[in-house]
Amino acid sequence: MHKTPLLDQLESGPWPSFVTDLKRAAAKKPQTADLLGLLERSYVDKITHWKHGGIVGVLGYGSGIIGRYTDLPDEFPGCEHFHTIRVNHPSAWMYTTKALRELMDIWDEHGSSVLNMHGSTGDIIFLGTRTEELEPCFAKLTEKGWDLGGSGSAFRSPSCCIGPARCEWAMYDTLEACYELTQEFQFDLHRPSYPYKYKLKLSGCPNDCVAAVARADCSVIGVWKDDIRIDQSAVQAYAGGELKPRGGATKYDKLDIQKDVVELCPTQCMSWDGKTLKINNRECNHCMHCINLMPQALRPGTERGAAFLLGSHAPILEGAQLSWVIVPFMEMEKPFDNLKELMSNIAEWWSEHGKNRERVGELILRLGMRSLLEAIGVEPAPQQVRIPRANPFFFWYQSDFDAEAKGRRYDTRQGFVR
Amino acid sequence: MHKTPLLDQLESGPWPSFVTDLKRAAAKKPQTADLLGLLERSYVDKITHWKHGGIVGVLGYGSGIIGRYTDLPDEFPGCEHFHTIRVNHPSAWMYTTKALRELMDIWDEHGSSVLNMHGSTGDIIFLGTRTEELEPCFAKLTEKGWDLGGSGSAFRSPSCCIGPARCEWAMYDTLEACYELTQEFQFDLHRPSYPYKYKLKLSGCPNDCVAAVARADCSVIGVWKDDIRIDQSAVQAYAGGELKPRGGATKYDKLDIQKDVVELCPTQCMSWDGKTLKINNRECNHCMHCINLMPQALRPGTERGAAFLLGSHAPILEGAQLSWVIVPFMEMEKPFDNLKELMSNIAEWWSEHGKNRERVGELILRLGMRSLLEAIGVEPAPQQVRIPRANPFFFWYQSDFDAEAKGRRYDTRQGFVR
Amino acid sequence: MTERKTDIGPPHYGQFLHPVIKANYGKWKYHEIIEPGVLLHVSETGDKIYSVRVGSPRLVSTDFVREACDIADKHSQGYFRFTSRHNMEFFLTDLAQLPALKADLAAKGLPIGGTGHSVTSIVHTQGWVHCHTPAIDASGIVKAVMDDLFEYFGSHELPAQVRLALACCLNMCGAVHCSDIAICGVHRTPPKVLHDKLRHLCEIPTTIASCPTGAIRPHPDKSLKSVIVNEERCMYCGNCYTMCPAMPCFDAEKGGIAILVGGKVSNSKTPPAFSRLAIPWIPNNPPRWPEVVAAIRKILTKYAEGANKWERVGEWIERIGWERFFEVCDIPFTFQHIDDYKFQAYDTYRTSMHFKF
Amino acid sequence: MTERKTDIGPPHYGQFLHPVIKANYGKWKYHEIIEPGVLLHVSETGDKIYSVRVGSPRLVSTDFVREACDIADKHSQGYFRFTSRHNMEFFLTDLAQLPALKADLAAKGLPIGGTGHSVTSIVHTQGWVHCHTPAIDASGIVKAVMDDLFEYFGSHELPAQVRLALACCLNMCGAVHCSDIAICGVHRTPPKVLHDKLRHLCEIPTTIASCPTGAIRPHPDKSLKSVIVNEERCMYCGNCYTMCPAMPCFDAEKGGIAILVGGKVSNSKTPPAFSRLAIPWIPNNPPRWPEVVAAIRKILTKYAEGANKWERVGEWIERIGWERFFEVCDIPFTFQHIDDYKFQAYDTYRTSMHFKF
Ligand code: SRM
Ligand code: SRM
Ligand code: SRM
Ligand code: SRM
Ligand code: SF4
Ligand code: SF4
Ligand code: SF4
Ligand code: SF4
Ligand code: SF4
Ligand code: SF4
Ligand code: SF4
Ligand code: SF4
Repeated sequence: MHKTPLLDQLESGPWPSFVTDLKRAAAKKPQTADLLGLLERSYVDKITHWKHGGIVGVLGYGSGIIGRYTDLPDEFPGCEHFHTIRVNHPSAWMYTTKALRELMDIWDEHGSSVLNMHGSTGDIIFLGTRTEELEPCFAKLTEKGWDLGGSGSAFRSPSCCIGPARCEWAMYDTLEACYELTQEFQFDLHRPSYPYKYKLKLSGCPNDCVAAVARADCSVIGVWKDDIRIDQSAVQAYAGGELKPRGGATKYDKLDIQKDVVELCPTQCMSWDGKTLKINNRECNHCMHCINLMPQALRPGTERGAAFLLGSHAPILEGAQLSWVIVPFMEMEKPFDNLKELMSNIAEWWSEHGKNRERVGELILRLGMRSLLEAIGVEPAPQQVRIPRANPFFFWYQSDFDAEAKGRRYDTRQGFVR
Repeated sequence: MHKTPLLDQLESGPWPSFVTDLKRAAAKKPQTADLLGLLERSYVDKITHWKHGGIVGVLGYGSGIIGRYTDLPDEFPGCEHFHTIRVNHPSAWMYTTKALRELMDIWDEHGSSVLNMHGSTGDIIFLGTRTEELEPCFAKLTEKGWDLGGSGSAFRSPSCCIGPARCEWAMYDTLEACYELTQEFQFDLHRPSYPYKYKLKLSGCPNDCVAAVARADCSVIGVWKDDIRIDQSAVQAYAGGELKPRGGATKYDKLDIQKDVVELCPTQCMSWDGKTLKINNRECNHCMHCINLMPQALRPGTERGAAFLLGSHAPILEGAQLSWVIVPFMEMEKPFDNLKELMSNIAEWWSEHGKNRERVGELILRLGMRSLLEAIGVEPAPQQVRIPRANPFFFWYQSDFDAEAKGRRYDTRQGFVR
Repeated sequence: MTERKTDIGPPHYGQFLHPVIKANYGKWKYHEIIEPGVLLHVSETGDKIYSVRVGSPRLVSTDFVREACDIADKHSQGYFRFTSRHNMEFFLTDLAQLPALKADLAAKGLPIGGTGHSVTSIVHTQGWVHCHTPAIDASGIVKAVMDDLFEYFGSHELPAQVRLALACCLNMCGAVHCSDIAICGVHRTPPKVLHDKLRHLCEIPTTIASCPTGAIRPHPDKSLKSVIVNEERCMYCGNCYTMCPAMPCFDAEKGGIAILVGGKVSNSKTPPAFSRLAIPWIPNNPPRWPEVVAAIRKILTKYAEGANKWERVGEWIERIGWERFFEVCDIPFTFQHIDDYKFQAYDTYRTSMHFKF
Repeated sequence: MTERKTDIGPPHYGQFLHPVIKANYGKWKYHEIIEPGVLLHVSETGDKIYSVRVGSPRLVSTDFVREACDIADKHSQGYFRFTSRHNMEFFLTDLAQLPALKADLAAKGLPIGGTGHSVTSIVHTQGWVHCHTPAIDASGIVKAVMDDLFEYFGSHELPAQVRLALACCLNMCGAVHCSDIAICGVHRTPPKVLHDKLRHLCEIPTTIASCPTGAIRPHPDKSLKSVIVNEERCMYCGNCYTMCPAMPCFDAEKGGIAILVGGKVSNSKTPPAFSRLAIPWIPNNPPRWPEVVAAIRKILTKYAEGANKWERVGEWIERIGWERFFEVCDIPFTFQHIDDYKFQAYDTYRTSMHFKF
C-alpha cells in the first residue's frame, strides 16, 4: 500500500468518504492500491497523471470504452492500462439487488473494483481495467443482459427521470421512451458515425429532473395543453396551513396563496379572492410553480405530450448552449415513432452538414434555424423563439417569392414548402 | 411645373403636408420644381433617382456637405447637383426668429429653399444646392455665426435635451455641456480622421429624451446618487386624485399608489402604507418611473452627475448596439474637462485599433472591454455589466499574475495597472 | 470680403433662450400637462412657462420656417424651439394667450399635440427626396401614417407614450432600432455587379470588407478586376452599395417595408430595448401605402385594447408573450422572424418551457 | 462459450420496478416529504410508497454497492435506485420500517437528505482519479464542500433548493453551466507545444480547428510539421490538448478554481439559466481546499440570509442586482467578469441606467 497522508485527510468529516471506500478496494486489488498512490501523487503535484487514451474497444464497437494510461507506469504499474467501461444503465437507474450483485461480480473479476454510480451522462462507469480484460468483461456483461453505453462521436446512453414510476407529474412514460429510443439507436450508440456526441434526456414535466434542457442535444420535456385541475378544498387547506407548502419540502409553515402563488406566477394568470383560486389557463406557460407549491391541490391537465428541444451542450467549442424549442408539442405514445423519426432526421441533417466535432446546436447557429426546420419539415412557430430578431438582416428564398406570387403573401405558414 | 398626380394625393388629410409645402418652394425655384418632378418619378418607379455623392465640400473641411446628383439629369436638370449642407444646430434646438430668418435668407439665396428642421442627428439640413454655391453659402453662414455640422468619419454634431432650460429633472447642464463639447471637438467635427462616425448625445436624466443610449456612440445620461426627495403631502394629493397622474399626461383620473407606483418599481424598493411613501434609496436604480408619475411629489436627489455610456449605433456593420455603461458616475461641472478627456482617450484608442468603418462599439466587441478600459484608465465595475459572463473563456494578463504574486489575490481592483 | 471664418461652431444657445427660461434656468420645480400639447413648467421662483407643442412635416420650405417665426413673433416673444422629435414648441407666459395661438396655428393647418400618452411625430429620414440607398420613401409614408393616426397625436388616449420611427433603408438613420413601432425599408434583391463600372469606381478590398456576411469575393477572372456575390449569403443590407455604387440592389417590386415593434429608449420601469421584427415585408405602395397604414393601426389598436396602464408596446408584448402578440395582431410567423444573424441569433432562442399554446 | 451478443441495449426497467411501483405505475396522485430525505408518494389506488434518499460519494467500490444491496434486501424488498444526482433511494411500504433503515444507514455512515430546500449531492466528474485534462480533483473537493455544508443536506432550511455541481475542466462534464453554485477547474497557462511529439501524435488541421479563438497556426518552419500558439489569444480552454496530447497546458500553481453562480434548470417561476462567473480564480489547494469551501459557504450563507421565500440563488441575485451580489459576498469585480468571448459578450452589456451605486 502506498502512503497517502494527504488523501487520509479526506477520511474525516460527516460526508461519506470516497477515500475510505477506495482503500477497501485497494486492499483487495493491487491496481487499485496503485490508483490510490497515483491520486496521492496528484494531490502533491497538483497535476493529473493520466495520459490521453489510445483507441481501445471491444470487437465491432467504436464506443463504450475510454482508453486511459498513466504517465507514471513505472511507479504505478497497476495503472499502466486503466480503461473506463461505460455500461448502459436501465431507465431511471432502477435496480434489483440481484442484478447489481451480478454486475459487481463481473467488475471484481475483470477490473479495479472501483466505479461510479453513475457517470454524469448516466452510465454505470467501471473505472480501470486492462485492454485484455475488455472483451471477456463485455461477454460477461451481455450474458447477463447488459450492454455498453456510448462514447466518442456517437449517440450517447439516454437517460430519464423517474416519471410515471413514482411521480404524479409525468406527462408521458419517460422510462419506456428512454428504453425504446435506446434500443432504436443501438447501432449509432456503439458505432460513432456522427460529427460529435449526440445526447438524449427525457424529463416528464417542466421541472426537468434530468436537466435535459442543459445537458442533452435532444431534450424531451413533458407538458400538458389543457387546464390545470384544481381541488379548491385542498387550496383552502394550504391557505389554512393544514397542508404544508411544497408537500413539506421547506421550513415554511403555511402558504400565503396570494403572495406565494398568485404573485409569483410568471404569467400573472392566476387570481385568488380568499376562497377560490382561478387560473386563466390559456395564458399559463406551464412553469409548474403553483403545482409545485400545492401538489395536493393542483394537477396538470390531461391532454399530455412533450416538447422537443434541441441543441444543448457544455462550452466546447463555442460556448455552452441550452436547448431550443423545435416542436412545442408532440404526442408521446409508445412506440414513439414520431420521436424516433424526428431524431433520425435531425441526425441526418447534422451528419450531412456538420463539421468534425461540431455539436448539432452549433451547426444550427452556423447554418441558421431555417436550414434545420426545412430539412426536417417543421414549420416556424413563435414558440420556437423567446423573442423575434432585432436585426433587419434576413434572407428570402425563392420559395417565399413563389408563395407570394401565388397570392399567399410572404406567409411561410401558408407558403411553406418542404 | 411637372405634373405630380401621385404626390398630389398626399396633400389631403389632417397632418401637415410636405408636398403642399414643397410646392410653395417649387413655385419660386426651378430646381425645387425639378425636385418635385423627380420625386413623382420615384413614386411611379418605386425606386430612388439619386446617385452616390462624389466628394464635395468647402475649403479645409472634410465634412458638413453630402454630395448628391440625380441619375436623370437630362429630365431634371435642376437636380443635377443637389448637395446637402449640414448646419450645426444650437443646443436643444432653441432659436430666436431673427436668427432663423437670417438662415432662411441664406438658404433662399444659395439653395433649393427646402430643408429639414432638423436632421436625425440634429443638424439643420439644407437640402439641395450646386457645388459652386457651397463656398459662398458657407461664408454667409459663418458670418452670421453658424458653422457646418459633421459628416463622414468625423465627430458628429452633438445634441442634447432641453434639460435645465425647461425641465425639472436635469441632473446637469446639458445645453452647456453640448456647447462645450461641440467647441472642443471642432477640428474633429470638420476633418474626418476617425475610423467612422463618432456621435455624442446628452440627456439630463434617465428618461433620455434625446435617445442617447440608442443613437450616439457617446451617451451621457444624468443621474443622482443620493435620495429621492419626497413631499408626502403631494403623495397624498396624488392618492386622493387632486393631483393628476404623470402631470396630466394620461387619460387616467387618479393614481393607485400601491398598484401604479410601488408595484411597478423595478427594484421593489418602495413601500406605501396608505399614508407614507417610503423608498429604500440604496436599492433604487434611478429608473424615473415613480418620479415620472408624481412629478409634484418626488424629485431626484441633489448629488448629481451623469453616467457615461459608449457604443450605440444602427445595424451597420454587424448589427445595432445600445451603449454600454463605462463610467457609472461622473461629475458634470463646467468646463467638463473630465468628459473631454474621456472622449479624447476613447477616440485615441479607437483610432489606433479600429478598422475602416468600424464603430467604437464594434471595436469593443472585437478587442474586448478590457482593452478599452485599460487604455483609458477606467477600472472594472459591476455596473458595467448587466450580468457577468457565463462562459469560462477568460484571459489572464501578466499584470494579474504580478498582482497575485504581490499578495493582492487575483483582484484587479487592487492589482489594477494602467 | 471679411476674413474666412472656420471652426466657430454653432452659436451659443444662451442668446436663444426665452427670457423666462433664462431667468429660471436650472430652477424648474415641476410640470403639468394642461391639455394635450400644452405643457406648464413651474419654477422654484414661482415663474411659469407654457409650451405649446406643434407638429411639423420636418421636410419644409424656408417659407414654412418664416411662418413659424411669424407665429413666434406674435405669440412667443420671438423665441421658439424644435424638439428632439422635430416638433415645434412655442412659449407662452400666460394661459390666456393660448386661444389666440391656437387660432393662428389652426389657420396654418398646424396640429397641437405630441405630449404624454400620445403618438408624437415620427422620427424619419430622406427617402426618395434625397438619398441614394432607400428602399422606400420617408416623408410620404410618414404623412400617410400620421393622417391615419391623427386622433392619437392630439390626445392622451393610449396606455403610454408610443414612439414611431421610419428609416428608408437598413442604415436606419431614423434610429428605428429602439422604437415602439418602427417602419423600415428593406431590399430583397442581391446586388447586381456592374463589372464595367466597378473596376473604375470601387476599391475591391473595401467592397469585400463591407459585407457583414462575407458574401462578396474577388471575381475569379482576375482580368475583370471585379467581384462576385454569393447570392445565397446575401441579406440585401445594401452596405456594399454604400461602398461601391457599381452594386445596386434596387428592385421596384421586391423592395418593401418591414415593421418592427417593442423597442424603447427611456429607463422608466424597464430598460431600453431593441425593436423586434413583427412583419418582415409589406409591399411598397405609394402614394399612400394603405397596407402599411393598416398594419400599424392594427398593432396600435390591439395594443391600446390589451395593454395595462403605463405599459409601453414592448412591455405589453413581453407580458402577454410574443406568441400571443402574433395571434392577437393576426400576423403570420415566418422563417424571417427567427434570427439567423451570427451572434445575435443566440440570445433569441426559446430555451425554456415558458411558452403558451 | 455462447454466441457473441451485441447491441442488446440495457435491460428493460420493467424487471427492476418495486412491486408497489409496478402496480401504481402512472397512477401517482401526489407526494409529501415526511422529513428531510423521506418522500411519500400516494397513488390514486390509495397505495403508498416511501422513498428514503441517501447520499453517496458516487466514486465507490463494488463492496459499497454490495452493502447498499444488503440494505435494500433487508428493508426495500431487494429493489433500489439511484437518482439523477447520484443519490440512492430505498423504498419502504410502511413508515414503521423507517427507524430500522435509519439505524442501518447510520451504522454505515450514510446520510439521509437531499430533498426539498436542501443542498443535495454535488454532480461531479473524474478529476485526478481518472481524467487527462483536469485542472483540479473532483471527488476530493466535493467531499470537502459536502463536509462543510453537511447541515444543509439533511435539512430544509434554505429559501429554495440549491444545486451544486463541479467540473474539473472547461469540458464541464458536470454540466456546471446551469447550477446554483458551480465549481469549475480552470487552467491559466497556454499550451506548451512539444514539437517533437506533435508531428507523430497530432493531425495539424484538426488541432488548429480545435481552438475557439483561432490562436493556433501552423509552425512557420514547415519542416517541423508542428504548430505555434499565439499566447495572447489563448484562454486556456484545453481543447487543443484534447485533440493533441502534445499540447499540455497544466501548471500546478496557475491552475485553480472558478466559481459560477445563479444557474438553474427547472422552469419553475423563471426559465432555465446559465451560471455566471462569481469568482474567477481560487488556488487549487488539496487535500481540503479551504478557500473554496469558505467561498461557497459565504455565498450560500448570504443567499440564505438575503433571499425571499422560494427564490433560487439566481433569482435572488437578479432581484438584488449583480452589483449588490458582489458587495454582499465581498467578492472583488475584475476584468475577468466582463465577458469578452465573441458573440456571447454582446448580451451581457449593461445598456441601461438600471444600476445601483
Ligand atoms: C465520465 C464522465 C464524467 C463523470 O465523471 O461522470 C465524462 C468524462 C469525460 N468526458 Fe464528458 N463525461 C461525462 C459526461 C459529460 C457531460 C454531462 C452529461 O452528459 O449530462 C457533459 C456535458 C454535456 C454535453 O454533452 O455537452 C460532458 C461534456 C464533455 C465535453 C464537452 C462537450 C461540449 O460540447 O462542450 C468533452 C470534450 C470532448 O468531447 O472532447 C468531454 C470529454 C470527456 C472525456 C472523454 C475526456 C477525454 O477525452 O478523455 C472524459 C473521459 C473521462 C474518463 O476517464 O472516463 N465531456 N461530459 C461523464 C460520462 C459518464 C457517463 O457516460 O455517464
Ligand atoms: C440626413 C440624415 C437622415 C435624416 O433625414 O435626418 C442621414 C442621412 C444619411 N445617412 Fe444617416 N443620416 C442621419 C442620421 C443618422 C442616424 C440618427 C442619429 O444620428 O441619431 C443614424 C443612426 C445612429 C448611428 O449613427 O448609428 C444614422 C445611421 C447611418 C448609417 C449606419 C451607421 C451604423 O453604424 O449603423 C449610415 C451608413 C454609412 O455610414 O455609410 C448612414 C448614412 C447616411 C447617408 C450619408 C447615406 C449616404 O451615404 O448618402 C445619408 C445621406 C442623405 C443625404 O442625402 O443627406 N447613416 N444616420 C441624418 C443626418 C442629419 C443630421 O446631420 O442631423
Ligand atoms: C421636448 C422633449 C425633449 C427635447 O429636448 O426636445 C421632451 C420633453 C419631455 N419629456 Fe421626454 N421629451 C422628448 C423626447 C423624449 C424621448 C426621445 C424620443 O422619443 O425619441 C424619450 C424616449 C422615448 C422612448 O423611451 O422610446 C422621452 C421619454 C420621456 C419619458 C419616459 C416615458 C416612458 O414611459 O418611457 C418621460 C417621463 C414621462 O413622460 O412621464 C419624459 C418626460 C418629459 C417631460 C415631462 C420632461 C419635463 O419635465 O419637462 C417633457 C414633456 C413630456 C411630454 O411631452 O409629455 N420623456 N422623451 C422631447 C419631445 C419629443 C416630441 O416632440 O415628441
Ligand atoms: C429523484 C429525482 C428524479 C430522478 O429521476 O432521479 C427528483 C425527484 C423529485 N423532484 Fe426533482 N428530482 C431530481 C432532480 C431534479 C433536478 C435535476 C438536477 O438537480 O440536476 C431538477 C432541476 C434543478 C434545477 O432547476 O437546477 C429538479 C427540479 C425539481 C423541481 C423544481 C424546483 C425549483 O424550484 O426550481 C421540483 C418541484 C419542487 O421541488 O417543488 C421537483 C420535484 C421533484 C419531486 C417532488 C417530484 C415528485 O412529485 O415526485 C421529487 C422529489 C423532490 C425532492 O427531492 O424534493 N424537482 N429535480 C432527482 C433527485 C436528485 C437528487 O438526488 O437530489
Ligand atoms: S421531471 Fe417532472 S415528472 Fe419527472 S420526476 Fe421530475 S417532477 Fe416528476
Ligand atoms: S403553472 Fe406557472 S404559469 Fe401556469 S398557472 Fe401555475 S404558476 Fe402560473
Ligand atoms: S432627459 Fe430628463 S432632463 Fe432631459 S428633458 Fe427629458 S426628462 Fe428632462
Ligand atoms: S426611480 Fe424607479 S427604481 Fe427608483 S424608487 Fe422610483 S420606481 Fe423605484
Ligand atoms: S435610412 Fe438609408 S436611405 Fe434613408 S436617409 Fe438613411 S442612408 Fe438614406
Ligand atoms: S447587400 Fe449586404 S449582404 Fe448582400 S452582398 Fe451587399 S453587403 Fe453583402
Ligand atoms: S470535466 Fe474535464 S477533466 Fe473533468 S472529467 Fe470531464 S473532461 Fe475530464
Ligand atoms: S488552450 Fe484553448 S484557446 Fe488556448 S490554444 Fe488551446 S484551444 Fe486555443
